[in-house]
Amino acid sequence: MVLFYKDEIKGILEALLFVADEPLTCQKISQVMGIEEHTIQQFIEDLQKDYDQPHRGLLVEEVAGGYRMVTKPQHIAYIEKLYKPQINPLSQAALETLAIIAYRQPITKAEIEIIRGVSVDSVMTTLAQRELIVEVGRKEGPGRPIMYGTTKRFMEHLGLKSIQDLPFIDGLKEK
Amino acid sequence: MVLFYKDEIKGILEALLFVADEPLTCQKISQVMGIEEHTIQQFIEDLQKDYDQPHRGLLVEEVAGGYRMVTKPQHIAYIEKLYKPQINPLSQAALETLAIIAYRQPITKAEIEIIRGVSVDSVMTTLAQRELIVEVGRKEGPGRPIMYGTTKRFMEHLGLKSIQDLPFIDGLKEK
Amino acid sequence: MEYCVKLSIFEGPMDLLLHLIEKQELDIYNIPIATITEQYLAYLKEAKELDIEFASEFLVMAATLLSIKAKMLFPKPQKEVSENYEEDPRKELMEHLLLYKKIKEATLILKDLEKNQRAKVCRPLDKDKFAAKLFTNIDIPGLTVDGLLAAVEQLIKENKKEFIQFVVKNKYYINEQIDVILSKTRQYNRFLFRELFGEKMNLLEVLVTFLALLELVKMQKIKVIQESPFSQITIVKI
Repeated sequence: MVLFYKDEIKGILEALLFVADEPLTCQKISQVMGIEEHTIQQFIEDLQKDYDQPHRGLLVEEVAGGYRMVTKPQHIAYIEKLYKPQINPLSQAALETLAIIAYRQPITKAEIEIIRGVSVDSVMTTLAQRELIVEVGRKEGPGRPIMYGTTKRFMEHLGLKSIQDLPFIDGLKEK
Repeated sequence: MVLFYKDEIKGILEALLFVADEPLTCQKISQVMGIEEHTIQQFIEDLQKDYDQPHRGLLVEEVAGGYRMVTKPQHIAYIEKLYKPQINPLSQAALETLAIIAYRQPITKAEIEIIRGVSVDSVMTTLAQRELIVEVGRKEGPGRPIMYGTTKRFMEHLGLKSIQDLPFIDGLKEK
Repeated sequence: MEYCVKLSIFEGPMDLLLHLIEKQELDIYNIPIATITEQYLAYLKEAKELDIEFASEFLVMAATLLSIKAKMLFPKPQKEVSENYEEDPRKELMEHLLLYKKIKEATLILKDLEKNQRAKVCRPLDKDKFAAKLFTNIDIPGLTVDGLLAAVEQLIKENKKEFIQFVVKNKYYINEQIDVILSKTRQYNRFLFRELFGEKMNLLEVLVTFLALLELVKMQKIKVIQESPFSQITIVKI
Protein backbone atom coordinates (compact mmCIF):
# COMPACT_ATOMS: atom_id res chain seq x y z
CA MET A 1 0.00 0.00 0.00
CA VAL A 2 1.34 3.35 -1.02
CA LEU A 3 0.53 6.56 0.82
CA PHE A 4 -0.80 9.45 -1.23
CA TYR A 5 -2.23 12.85 -0.66
CA LYS A 6 -5.78 13.07 -1.87
CA ASP A 7 -4.85 15.72 -4.44
CA GLU A 8 -2.01 13.59 -5.73
CA ILE A 9 -4.32 10.67 -6.41
CA LYS A 10 -6.62 12.88 -8.43
CA GLY A 11 -3.70 14.30 -10.38
CA ILE A 12 -2.30 10.87 -11.21
CA LEU A 13 -5.77 9.63 -12.18
CA GLU A 14 -6.19 12.57 -14.52
CA ALA A 15 -2.75 11.99 -16.07
CA LEU A 16 -3.44 8.26 -16.55
CA LEU A 17 -6.84 8.84 -18.15
CA PHE A 18 -5.24 11.46 -20.40
CA VAL A 19 -2.59 9.14 -21.85
CA ALA A 20 -4.67 5.95 -22.03
CA ASP A 21 -5.68 5.02 -25.54
CA GLU A 22 -8.45 2.70 -24.38
CA PRO A 23 -10.89 2.76 -21.45
CA LEU A 24 -9.13 2.09 -18.14
CA THR A 25 -10.66 -0.32 -15.66
CA CYS A 26 -10.42 0.34 -11.92
CA GLN A 27 -8.52 -2.92 -11.72
CA LYS A 28 -5.88 -1.67 -14.15
CA ILE A 29 -5.52 1.68 -12.35
CA SER A 30 -5.32 -0.20 -9.07
CA GLN A 31 -2.40 -2.25 -10.40
CA VAL A 32 -0.60 0.84 -11.67
CA MET A 33 -1.08 2.95 -8.52
CA GLY A 34 -1.07 0.26 -5.84
CA ILE A 35 -4.33 1.52 -4.37
CA GLU A 36 -7.45 -0.52 -3.73
CA GLU A 37 -10.08 -0.60 -6.43
CA HIS A 38 -12.91 0.82 -4.33
CA THR A 39 -10.75 3.82 -3.46
CA ILE A 40 -10.02 4.36 -7.15
CA GLN A 41 -13.75 4.15 -7.80
CA GLN A 42 -14.43 6.91 -5.26
CA PHE A 43 -11.78 9.16 -6.70
CA ILE A 44 -13.04 8.71 -10.23
CA GLU A 45 -16.50 9.78 -9.07
CA ASP A 46 -14.88 12.77 -7.42
CA LEU A 47 -13.02 13.55 -10.66
CA GLN A 48 -16.26 13.25 -12.61
CA LYS A 49 -17.84 15.85 -10.34
CA ASP A 50 -14.91 18.21 -10.97
CA TYR A 51 -15.30 17.75 -14.70
CA ASP A 52 -19.01 18.46 -14.51
CA GLN A 53 -18.28 22.13 -13.81
CA PRO A 54 -19.07 24.38 -16.77
CA HIS A 55 -15.52 25.68 -17.18
CA ARG A 56 -14.20 22.21 -17.90
CA GLY A 57 -14.16 20.96 -21.48
CA LEU A 58 -13.62 17.28 -20.81
CA LEU A 59 -15.48 14.52 -19.08
CA VAL A 60 -14.72 11.08 -17.74
CA GLU A 61 -17.19 8.59 -19.10
CA GLU A 62 -17.77 5.00 -18.09
CA VAL A 63 -17.63 2.80 -21.13
CA ALA A 64 -17.09 -0.90 -21.76
CA GLY A 65 -16.42 -1.55 -18.09
CA GLY A 66 -13.76 1.15 -17.89
CA TYR A 67 -13.31 4.90 -17.85
CA ARG A 68 -12.03 7.22 -20.52
CA MET A 69 -11.47 10.93 -20.94
CA VAL A 70 -13.32 12.57 -23.82
CA THR A 71 -14.35 16.07 -24.83
CA LYS A 72 -17.79 17.31 -23.81
CA PRO A 73 -20.28 16.83 -26.62
CA GLN A 74 -21.26 20.52 -26.72
CA HIS A 75 -17.79 21.48 -27.98
CA ILE A 76 -17.79 19.18 -31.00
CA ALA A 77 -18.36 22.00 -33.49
CA TYR A 78 -15.06 23.65 -32.52
CA ILE A 79 -13.16 20.39 -32.65
CA GLU A 80 -14.50 19.78 -36.13
CA LYS A 81 -13.43 23.26 -37.15
CA LEU A 82 -9.94 22.54 -35.85
CA TYR A 83 -9.69 19.28 -37.72
CA LYS A 84 -11.54 19.82 -40.93
CA PRO A 85 -8.86 21.73 -42.84
CA GLN A 86 -6.37 19.07 -41.88
CA ILE A 87 -8.05 16.30 -43.84
CA ASN A 88 -5.84 15.79 -46.83
CA PRO A 89 -7.16 14.60 -50.17
CA LEU A 90 -6.01 11.17 -51.27
CA SER A 91 -2.94 11.13 -53.51
CA GLN A 92 -2.98 9.66 -57.00
CA ALA A 93 -0.93 6.72 -55.69
CA ALA A 94 -3.49 6.14 -52.93
CA LEU A 95 -6.39 6.26 -55.39
CA GLU A 96 -4.69 3.82 -57.75
CA THR A 97 -3.97 1.40 -54.94
CA LEU A 98 -7.50 1.75 -53.64
CA ALA A 99 -8.88 1.05 -57.12
CA ILE A 100 -6.86 -2.16 -57.34
CA ILE A 101 -7.99 -3.30 -53.91
CA ALA A 102 -11.61 -2.44 -54.65
CA TYR A 103 -11.74 -4.51 -57.83
CA ARG A 104 -9.46 -7.38 -56.87
CA GLN A 105 -10.15 -7.93 -53.17
CA PRO A 106 -9.08 -9.87 -51.25
CA ILE A 107 -5.59 -9.14 -52.45
CA THR A 108 -2.14 -9.22 -50.87
CA LYS A 109 0.30 -6.34 -50.79
CA ALA A 110 2.72 -8.24 -53.02
CA GLU A 111 0.00 -8.70 -55.65
CA ILE A 112 -0.80 -4.98 -55.55
CA GLU A 113 2.87 -4.19 -55.95
CA ILE A 114 3.04 -6.41 -59.03
CA ILE A 115 0.18 -4.45 -60.60
CA ARG A 116 1.45 -1.02 -59.66
CA GLY A 117 5.11 -1.84 -60.15
CA VAL A 118 6.13 0.14 -57.07
CA SER A 119 6.25 -0.37 -53.32
CA VAL A 120 2.91 0.44 -51.70
CA ASP A 121 3.93 0.32 -48.02
CA SER A 122 3.25 3.91 -47.10
CA VAL A 123 0.16 4.18 -49.29
CA MET A 124 -1.33 1.09 -47.63
CA THR A 125 -0.64 2.58 -44.21
CA THR A 126 -2.45 5.77 -45.19
CA LEU A 127 -5.44 3.87 -46.56
CA ALA A 128 -5.63 1.72 -43.44
CA GLN A 129 -5.38 4.76 -41.15
CA ARG A 130 -8.22 6.37 -43.01
CA GLU A 131 -10.18 3.18 -42.56
CA LEU A 132 -10.67 2.67 -46.28
CA ILE A 133 -8.99 -0.74 -46.36
CA VAL A 134 -8.64 -3.46 -43.79
CA GLU A 135 -6.97 -6.84 -43.31
CA VAL A 136 -9.49 -9.48 -44.30
CA GLY A 137 -7.52 -12.68 -43.79
CA ARG A 138 -4.45 -14.55 -44.87
CA LYS A 139 -3.68 -16.19 -48.16
CA GLU A 140 -2.95 -19.92 -48.21
CA GLY A 141 0.57 -20.72 -49.26
CA PRO A 142 4.12 -19.76 -48.36
CA GLY A 143 4.35 -17.05 -45.72
CA ARG A 144 0.56 -16.83 -45.51
CA PRO A 145 0.57 -13.16 -46.54
CA ILE A 146 -2.12 -10.79 -45.28
CA MET A 147 -4.95 -10.06 -47.68
CA TYR A 148 -6.70 -6.71 -47.85
CA GLY A 149 -10.17 -5.55 -48.77
CA THR A 150 -12.18 -2.35 -48.70
CA THR A 151 -14.22 -1.25 -45.69
CA LYS A 152 -17.78 -0.23 -45.09
CA ARG A 153 -16.51 3.29 -44.79
CA PHE A 154 -15.09 3.06 -48.30
CA MET A 155 -18.50 2.01 -49.60
CA GLU A 156 -20.19 4.81 -47.67
CA HIS A 157 -17.85 7.32 -49.21
CA LEU A 158 -18.76 6.24 -52.72
CA GLY A 159 -22.44 5.93 -51.92
CA LEU A 160 -22.36 2.21 -52.54
CA LYS A 161 -24.26 -0.39 -50.57
CA SER A 162 -21.74 -3.07 -49.71
CA ILE A 163 -19.02 -5.28 -51.11
CA GLN A 164 -21.47 -8.16 -51.40
CA ASP A 165 -23.59 -6.13 -53.81
CA LEU A 166 -20.85 -6.08 -56.41
CA PRO A 167 -21.53 -8.50 -59.26
CA PHE A 168 -18.85 -10.47 -61.09
CA ILE A 169 -16.82 -10.97 -57.94
CA ASP A 170 -16.11 -14.55 -59.08
CA GLY A 171 -14.69 -13.35 -62.36
CA LEU A 172 -12.48 -10.94 -60.51
CA LYS A 173 -11.22 -13.49 -58.07
CA GLU A 174 -9.52 -15.64 -60.69
CA LYS A 175 -6.46 -14.43 -62.40
CA MET B 1 -17.31 38.15 -33.05
CA VAL B 2 -19.01 35.40 -31.09
CA LEU B 3 -20.39 35.86 -27.59
CA PHE B 4 -19.28 33.35 -24.99
CA TYR B 5 -19.58 32.86 -21.30
CA LYS B 6 -16.18 32.95 -19.65
CA ASP B 7 -16.56 29.36 -18.45
CA GLU B 8 -17.49 28.25 -21.92
CA ILE B 9 -14.29 29.67 -23.41
CA LYS B 10 -12.21 27.81 -20.89
CA GLY B 11 -14.09 24.61 -21.57
CA ILE B 12 -13.66 24.90 -25.32
CA LEU B 13 -9.97 25.74 -24.92
CA GLU B 14 -9.49 22.67 -22.78
CA ALA B 15 -11.31 20.49 -25.31
CA LEU B 16 -9.26 21.88 -28.23
CA LEU B 17 -5.94 21.39 -26.45
CA PHE B 18 -7.03 17.85 -25.60
CA VAL B 19 -7.68 16.84 -29.19
CA ALA B 20 -4.82 18.72 -30.89
CA ASP B 21 -1.97 16.60 -32.20
CA GLU B 22 0.52 19.46 -32.27
CA PRO B 23 1.01 22.67 -30.30
CA LEU B 24 -1.86 25.09 -31.00
CA THR B 25 -1.02 28.72 -31.70
CA CYS B 26 -3.26 31.49 -30.39
CA GLN B 27 -3.81 32.41 -34.02
CA LYS B 28 -5.17 28.95 -34.81
CA ILE B 29 -7.43 28.92 -31.75
CA SER B 30 -8.58 32.42 -32.65
CA GLN B 31 -9.59 31.21 -36.13
CA VAL B 32 -11.46 28.23 -34.72
CA MET B 33 -13.30 30.11 -31.97
CA GLY B 34 -13.74 33.51 -33.58
CA ILE B 35 -12.25 35.30 -30.58
CA GLU B 36 -9.35 37.74 -30.64
CA GLU B 37 -5.87 36.38 -30.05
CA HIS B 38 -5.10 38.46 -26.98
CA THR B 39 -8.28 37.20 -25.31
CA ILE B 40 -7.23 33.61 -26.08
CA GLN B 41 -3.85 34.40 -24.58
CA GLN B 42 -5.47 35.59 -21.34
CA PHE B 43 -7.66 32.54 -21.09
CA ILE B 44 -4.75 30.21 -21.67
CA GLU B 45 -2.90 31.87 -18.81
CA ASP B 46 -6.02 31.44 -16.71
CA LEU B 47 -6.19 27.78 -17.70
CA GLN B 48 -2.52 27.33 -16.84
CA LYS B 49 -3.24 28.68 -13.34
CA ASP B 50 -6.09 26.17 -12.94
CA TYR B 51 -3.78 23.38 -14.00
CA ASP B 52 -1.12 24.47 -11.51
CA GLN B 53 -3.30 23.26 -8.66
CA PRO B 54 -1.96 20.09 -7.05
CA HIS B 55 -5.07 18.01 -7.75
CA ARG B 56 -4.61 18.45 -11.49
CA GLY B 57 -2.44 15.95 -13.35
CA LEU B 58 -1.95 17.89 -16.56
CA LEU B 59 -0.35 21.14 -17.62
CA VAL B 60 -0.52 23.46 -20.60
CA GLU B 61 2.98 24.23 -21.80
CA GLU B 62 4.16 26.79 -24.29
CA VAL B 63 6.28 25.07 -26.90
CA ALA B 64 7.38 25.78 -30.48
CA GLY B 65 5.27 28.93 -30.64
CA GLY B 66 2.08 27.21 -29.47
CA TYR B 67 0.47 25.50 -26.52
CA ARG B 68 -0.02 21.84 -25.80
CA MET B 69 -1.48 19.71 -23.06
CA VAL B 70 0.89 17.23 -21.41
CA THR B 71 1.03 15.26 -18.16
CA LYS B 72 2.85 16.74 -15.18
CA PRO B 73 6.41 15.43 -14.92
CA GLN B 74 5.98 14.15 -11.38
CA HIS B 75 3.52 11.50 -12.55
CA ILE B 76 5.81 9.94 -15.15
CA ALA B 77 6.49 6.81 -13.07
CA TYR B 78 2.80 5.86 -13.07
CA ILE B 79 2.36 6.67 -16.74
CA GLU B 80 5.30 4.48 -17.67
CA LYS B 81 3.73 1.64 -15.70
CA LEU B 82 0.60 2.00 -17.82
CA TYR B 83 2.01 2.84 -21.18
CA LYS B 84 5.45 3.02 -22.73
CA PRO B 85 5.85 6.37 -24.43
CA GLN B 86 7.05 5.56 -27.95
CA ILE B 87 9.51 8.44 -28.19
CA ASN B 88 13.04 7.07 -27.69
CA PRO B 89 15.77 9.25 -26.24
CA LEU B 90 18.49 10.33 -28.68
CA SER B 91 21.93 8.71 -28.63
CA GLN B 92 24.97 10.65 -27.43
CA ALA B 93 26.19 10.99 -31.04
CA ALA B 94 22.80 12.26 -32.16
CA LEU B 95 22.61 14.76 -29.30
CA GLU B 96 26.11 16.05 -30.00
CA THR B 97 25.33 16.49 -33.70
CA LEU B 98 22.02 18.12 -32.87
CA ALA B 99 23.76 20.49 -30.45
CA ILE B 100 26.14 21.59 -33.21
CA ILE B 101 23.26 22.15 -35.63
CA ALA B 102 21.11 23.93 -33.04
CA TYR B 103 23.81 26.39 -32.01
CA ARG B 104 25.56 26.90 -35.35
CA GLN B 105 22.69 26.72 -37.85
CA PRO B 106 22.62 26.97 -40.79
CA ILE B 107 25.53 24.53 -41.11
CA THR B 108 26.75 22.01 -43.68
CA LYS B 109 27.49 18.34 -43.01
CA ALA B 110 31.18 18.88 -43.75
CA GLU B 111 31.34 21.64 -41.12
CA ILE B 112 29.70 19.37 -38.55
CA GLU B 113 32.17 16.60 -39.36
CA ILE B 114 35.09 18.96 -38.82
CA ILE B 115 33.81 19.91 -35.37
CA ARG B 116 33.00 16.35 -34.29
CA GLY B 117 36.03 14.79 -36.01
CA VAL B 118 33.92 11.88 -37.21
CA SER B 119 31.57 11.04 -40.04
CA VAL B 120 27.95 12.02 -39.29
CA ASP B 121 26.14 10.36 -42.21
CA SER B 122 24.02 7.88 -40.29
CA VAL B 123 23.37 10.25 -37.40
CA MET B 124 22.12 12.93 -39.80
CA THR B 125 19.79 10.40 -41.42
CA THR B 126 18.33 9.50 -38.03
CA LEU B 127 17.85 13.15 -37.10
CA ALA B 128 16.19 13.90 -40.44
CA GLN B 129 13.91 10.85 -40.15
CA ARG B 130 12.80 12.02 -36.72
CA GLU B 131 12.12 15.41 -38.31
CA LEU B 132 14.46 17.14 -35.87
CA ILE B 133 16.60 18.68 -38.62
CA VAL B 134 15.83 19.82 -42.13
CA GLU B 135 17.60 21.22 -45.18
CA VAL B 136 17.37 24.99 -45.01
CA GLY B 137 19.25 26.07 -48.10
CA ARG B 138 22.58 25.86 -49.86
CA LYS B 139 25.85 27.48 -48.98
CA GLU B 140 27.43 29.85 -51.49
CA GLY B 141 30.70 28.57 -52.87
CA PRO B 142 32.12 25.45 -54.51
CA GLY B 143 29.65 22.58 -54.72
CA ARG B 144 26.96 24.70 -53.04
CA PRO B 145 26.62 22.18 -50.16
CA ILE B 146 23.30 21.72 -48.36
CA MET B 147 22.91 23.57 -45.08
CA TYR B 148 20.88 22.16 -42.21
CA GLY B 149 18.83 23.69 -39.41
CA THR B 150 16.54 22.52 -36.64
CA THR B 151 12.76 22.12 -36.97
CA LYS B 152 9.60 22.86 -35.01
CA ARG B 153 9.64 19.19 -34.00
CA PHE B 154 13.08 19.83 -32.46
CA MET B 155 11.57 22.53 -30.23
CA GLU B 156 8.72 20.21 -29.32
CA HIS B 157 11.17 17.41 -28.50
CA LEU B 158 13.11 19.61 -26.08
CA GLY B 159 10.20 21.71 -24.84
CA LEU B 160 11.54 25.00 -26.22
CA LYS B 161 9.22 27.95 -26.75
CA SER B 162 11.37 29.14 -29.65
CA ILE B 163 14.91 28.63 -30.89
CA GLN B 164 15.95 31.77 -28.97
CA ASP B 165 14.91 29.87 -25.87
CA LEU B 166 18.05 27.68 -26.11
CA PRO B 167 20.34 28.50 -23.18
CA PHE B 168 23.10 30.91 -24.19
CA ILE B 169 26.61 29.51 -24.41
CA ASP B 170 29.26 32.17 -24.76
CA GLY B 171 31.05 32.13 -28.08
CA LEU B 172 29.10 29.21 -29.53
CA LYS B 173 26.67 30.95 -31.82
CA GLU B 174 28.98 33.07 -33.98
CA LYS B 175 31.65 31.55 -36.13
CA MET C 1 48.01 4.86 -16.97
CA GLU C 2 45.56 2.07 -17.53
CA TYR C 3 43.87 1.58 -20.84
CA CYS C 4 41.00 -0.68 -20.00
CA VAL C 5 38.40 1.27 -21.96
CA LYS C 6 37.44 1.00 -25.58
CA LEU C 7 37.70 3.74 -28.18
CA SER C 8 33.98 3.41 -28.83
CA ILE C 9 33.12 4.99 -25.48
CA PHE C 10 34.35 8.24 -27.03
CA GLU C 11 32.34 10.18 -29.55
CA GLY C 12 35.46 10.61 -31.66
CA PRO C 13 39.08 11.79 -31.54
CA MET C 14 38.11 15.23 -30.22
CA ASP C 15 36.26 13.59 -27.35
CA LEU C 16 39.28 11.43 -26.48
CA LEU C 17 41.67 14.36 -26.69
CA LEU C 18 39.46 16.51 -24.49
CA HIS C 19 39.15 13.62 -22.05
CA LEU C 20 42.97 13.30 -21.77
CA ILE C 21 43.36 17.05 -21.27
CA GLU C 22 40.61 17.39 -18.68
CA LYS C 23 41.63 14.29 -16.76
CA GLN C 24 45.04 15.79 -16.13
CA GLU C 25 43.68 19.31 -15.75
CA LEU C 26 45.90 20.56 -18.55
CA ASP C 27 45.56 24.10 -19.89
CA ILE C 28 43.88 24.12 -23.29
CA TYR C 29 45.51 27.49 -24.01
CA ASN C 30 48.93 25.97 -23.46
CA ILE C 31 48.77 22.30 -24.31
CA PRO C 32 51.94 20.33 -23.61
CA ILE C 33 51.81 18.89 -27.09
CA ALA C 34 54.59 16.30 -26.72
CA THR C 35 52.98 14.78 -23.62
CA ILE C 36 49.48 14.75 -25.00
CA THR C 37 50.63 13.24 -28.32
CA GLU C 38 52.42 10.48 -26.48
CA GLN C 39 49.38 9.73 -24.34
CA TYR C 40 47.04 9.84 -27.29
CA LEU C 41 49.20 7.41 -29.29
CA ALA C 42 49.58 5.12 -26.29
CA TYR C 43 45.83 5.09 -25.94
CA LEU C 44 45.35 4.15 -29.58
CA LYS C 45 47.94 1.40 -29.29
CA GLU C 46 46.36 -0.12 -26.19
CA ALA C 47 42.78 0.19 -27.24
CA LYS C 48 41.94 -3.00 -29.04
CA GLU C 49 39.50 -1.71 -31.55
CA LEU C 50 38.40 -3.80 -34.48
CA ASP C 51 36.37 -1.21 -36.33
CA ILE C 52 38.92 0.11 -38.79
CA GLU C 53 36.69 2.84 -40.15
CA PHE C 54 36.08 4.20 -36.67
CA ALA C 55 39.76 3.84 -35.72
CA SER C 56 40.85 5.68 -38.86
CA GLU C 57 39.18 8.84 -37.61
CA PHE C 58 41.34 8.58 -34.51
CA LEU C 59 44.43 8.09 -36.68
CA VAL C 60 43.76 11.35 -38.54
CA MET C 61 43.98 13.17 -35.22
CA ALA C 62 47.19 11.29 -34.37
CA ALA C 63 48.73 12.60 -37.60
CA THR C 64 47.62 16.15 -36.75
CA LEU C 65 49.17 15.90 -33.29
CA LEU C 66 52.44 14.55 -34.69
CA SER C 67 52.61 17.34 -37.24
CA ILE C 68 52.07 19.99 -34.55
CA LYS C 69 54.69 18.33 -32.39
CA ALA C 70 57.17 18.43 -35.30
CA LYS C 71 56.49 22.13 -35.92
CA MET C 72 57.09 22.86 -32.24
CA LEU C 73 60.39 20.95 -32.27
CA PHE C 74 61.71 22.68 -35.35
CA PRO C 75 60.76 26.34 -35.15
CA LYS C 76 60.88 28.33 -38.36
CA PRO C 77 64.08 30.25 -39.09
CA GLN C 78 64.16 33.62 -37.32
CA LYS C 79 63.78 35.76 -40.46
CA GLU C 80 60.54 34.06 -41.56
CA VAL C 81 58.75 35.00 -38.38
CA SER C 82 56.87 38.23 -38.88
CA GLU C 83 57.75 41.09 -36.60
CA ASN C 84 54.75 41.50 -34.37
CA TYR C 85 53.06 38.14 -34.58
CA GLU C 86 54.19 34.60 -34.09
CA GLU C 87 51.83 31.84 -35.16
CA ASP C 88 51.53 29.10 -32.57
CA PRO C 89 51.28 25.70 -34.33
CA ARG C 90 48.77 24.71 -31.64
CA LYS C 91 46.42 27.59 -32.38
CA GLU C 92 44.04 25.75 -34.69
CA LEU C 93 43.83 22.69 -32.42
CA MET C 94 43.30 24.94 -29.41
CA GLU C 95 40.39 26.73 -31.09
CA HIS C 96 38.94 23.43 -32.21
CA LEU C 97 39.15 22.03 -28.68
CA LEU C 98 37.55 25.14 -27.19
CA LEU C 99 34.69 24.92 -29.67
CA TYR C 100 34.28 21.19 -29.07
CA LYS C 101 34.23 21.78 -25.32
CA LYS C 102 31.38 24.22 -25.78
CA ILE C 103 29.57 21.70 -27.95
CA LYS C 104 29.89 19.15 -25.13
CA GLU C 105 28.35 21.74 -22.83
CA ALA C 106 25.52 22.32 -25.33
CA THR C 107 25.02 18.55 -25.64
CA LEU C 108 24.53 18.29 -21.88
CA ILE C 109 21.96 21.08 -22.04
CA LEU C 110 20.07 19.32 -24.81
CA LYS C 111 20.24 16.05 -22.90
CA ASP C 112 18.77 17.70 -19.81
CA LEU C 113 16.03 19.37 -21.81
CA GLU C 114 15.21 16.05 -23.45
CA LYS C 115 15.09 14.31 -20.09
CA ASN C 116 12.74 16.92 -18.63
CA GLN C 117 10.56 16.79 -21.68
CA ARG C 118 10.35 13.01 -21.66
CA ALA C 119 8.69 13.22 -18.25
CA LYS C 120 5.79 15.09 -19.84
CA VAL C 121 3.64 12.86 -21.97
CA CYS C 122 1.41 13.95 -24.82
CA ARG C 123 -1.76 12.11 -25.63
CA PRO C 124 -1.11 9.33 -28.12
CA LEU C 125 -3.22 10.60 -30.95
CA ASP C 126 -3.42 9.38 -34.50
CA LYS C 127 -4.63 12.43 -36.38
CA ASP C 128 -6.02 10.61 -39.42
CA LYS C 129 -7.76 8.01 -37.31
CA PHE C 130 -9.21 10.66 -35.04
CA ALA C 131 -10.38 12.73 -37.99
CA ALA C 132 -11.86 9.60 -39.56
CA LYS C 133 -13.96 9.04 -36.44
CA LEU C 134 -14.91 12.68 -36.28
CA PHE C 135 -16.05 12.92 -39.87
CA THR C 136 -17.64 9.59 -40.72
CA ASN C 137 -20.08 11.26 -43.07
CA ILE C 138 -17.81 13.80 -44.70
CA ASP C 139 -16.15 13.12 -48.03
CA ILE C 140 -12.45 12.71 -48.23
CA PRO C 141 -11.44 15.19 -50.94
CA GLY C 142 -10.61 13.31 -54.13
CA LEU C 143 -12.36 10.12 -53.10
CA THR C 144 -15.25 10.09 -55.54
CA VAL C 145 -16.30 7.62 -58.15
CA ASP C 146 -14.84 9.96 -60.76
CA GLY C 147 -11.61 10.21 -58.83
CA LEU C 148 -11.38 6.47 -58.64
CA LEU C 149 -12.08 6.22 -62.36
CA ALA C 150 -9.33 8.69 -63.08
CA ALA C 151 -7.02 6.41 -61.14
CA VAL C 152 -8.20 3.38 -63.11
CA GLU C 153 -7.67 5.32 -66.31
CA GLN C 154 -4.16 6.08 -65.20
CA LEU C 155 -3.53 2.40 -64.51
CA ILE C 156 -4.79 1.42 -67.94
CA LYS C 157 -2.69 4.11 -69.57
CA GLU C 158 0.34 2.65 -67.88
CA ASN C 159 -0.44 -0.67 -69.57
CA LYS C 160 -0.89 -2.72 -66.45
CA LYS C 161 -1.45 -6.26 -67.68
CA GLU C 162 -3.67 -7.21 -64.78
CA PHE C 163 -6.28 -4.73 -65.84
CA ILE C 164 -6.08 -5.76 -69.46
CA GLN C 165 -6.75 -9.33 -68.35
CA PHE C 166 -9.72 -8.02 -66.48
CA VAL C 167 -10.99 -6.33 -69.61
CA VAL C 168 -10.69 -9.55 -71.59
CA LYS C 169 -12.52 -11.56 -68.92
CA ASN C 170 -15.42 -9.17 -68.88
CA LYS C 171 -15.65 -8.71 -72.60
CA TYR C 172 -19.26 -9.82 -72.81
CA TYR C 173 -20.42 -7.39 -70.15
CA ILE C 174 -18.42 -4.60 -71.73
CA ASN C 175 -20.14 -5.26 -75.09
CA GLU C 176 -23.47 -4.90 -73.34
CA GLN C 177 -22.43 -1.54 -71.97
CA ILE C 178 -21.21 -0.49 -75.42
CA ASP C 179 -24.75 -1.07 -76.66
CA VAL C 180 -26.14 0.98 -73.78
CA ILE C 181 -23.89 3.92 -74.61
CA LEU C 182 -24.56 3.69 -78.33
CA SER C 183 -28.31 3.71 -77.78
CA LYS C 184 -27.92 6.82 -75.65
CA THR C 185 -25.92 8.56 -78.41
CA ARG C 186 -28.85 7.94 -80.69
CA GLN C 187 -30.97 10.05 -78.34
CA TYR C 188 -28.46 12.75 -77.37
CA ASN C 189 -25.47 14.28 -79.08
CA ARG C 190 -23.89 15.12 -75.79
CA PHE C 191 -24.35 13.80 -72.26
CA LEU C 192 -22.53 13.25 -68.99
CA PHE C 193 -20.91 9.91 -68.18
CA ARG C 194 -22.79 10.03 -64.90
CA GLU C 195 -26.11 10.09 -66.73
CA LEU C 196 -25.48 6.52 -67.83
CA PHE C 197 -26.25 5.38 -64.31
CA GLY C 198 -29.21 5.47 -62.02
CA GLU C 199 -28.95 6.98 -58.58
CA LYS C 200 -27.61 3.76 -57.13
CA MET C 201 -24.67 2.83 -59.27
CA ASN C 202 -22.29 0.14 -58.30
CA LEU C 203 -18.59 0.36 -58.64
CA LEU C 204 -18.08 -2.52 -61.03
CA GLU C 205 -20.80 -1.23 -63.29
CA VAL C 206 -19.05 2.12 -63.39
CA LEU C 207 -15.73 0.50 -64.21
CA VAL C 208 -17.10 -1.74 -66.96
CA THR C 209 -19.00 1.16 -68.47
CA PHE C 210 -15.87 3.20 -68.35
CA LEU C 211 -13.98 0.49 -70.19
CA ALA C 212 -16.80 0.33 -72.73
CA LEU C 213 -16.38 4.05 -73.14
CA LEU C 214 -12.69 3.66 -73.88
CA GLU C 215 -13.54 0.94 -76.39
CA LEU C 216 -15.94 3.32 -78.18
CA VAL C 217 -13.35 6.06 -78.22
CA LYS C 218 -10.94 3.63 -79.83
CA MET C 219 -13.62 2.74 -82.40
CA GLN C 220 -14.05 6.50 -82.94
CA LYS C 221 -17.78 6.33 -82.30
CA ILE C 222 -17.63 8.90 -79.51
CA LYS C 223 -15.41 11.62 -78.11
CA VAL C 224 -14.82 12.07 -74.38
CA ILE C 225 -14.16 15.40 -72.73
CA GLN C 226 -12.87 15.89 -69.20
CA GLU C 227 -11.95 19.46 -68.30
CA SER C 228 -9.69 18.55 -65.42
CA PRO C 229 -8.77 15.47 -63.39
CA PHE C 230 -11.70 14.28 -61.27
CA SER C 231 -14.16 16.52 -63.07
CA GLN C 232 -17.26 15.30 -64.89
CA ILE C 233 -16.72 13.26 -68.03
CA THR C 234 -18.78 14.45 -71.01
CA ILE C 235 -19.53 12.07 -73.87
CA VAL C 236 -19.93 13.58 -77.35
CA LYS C 237 -21.29 11.72 -80.35
CA ILE C 238 -19.02 11.80 -83.40
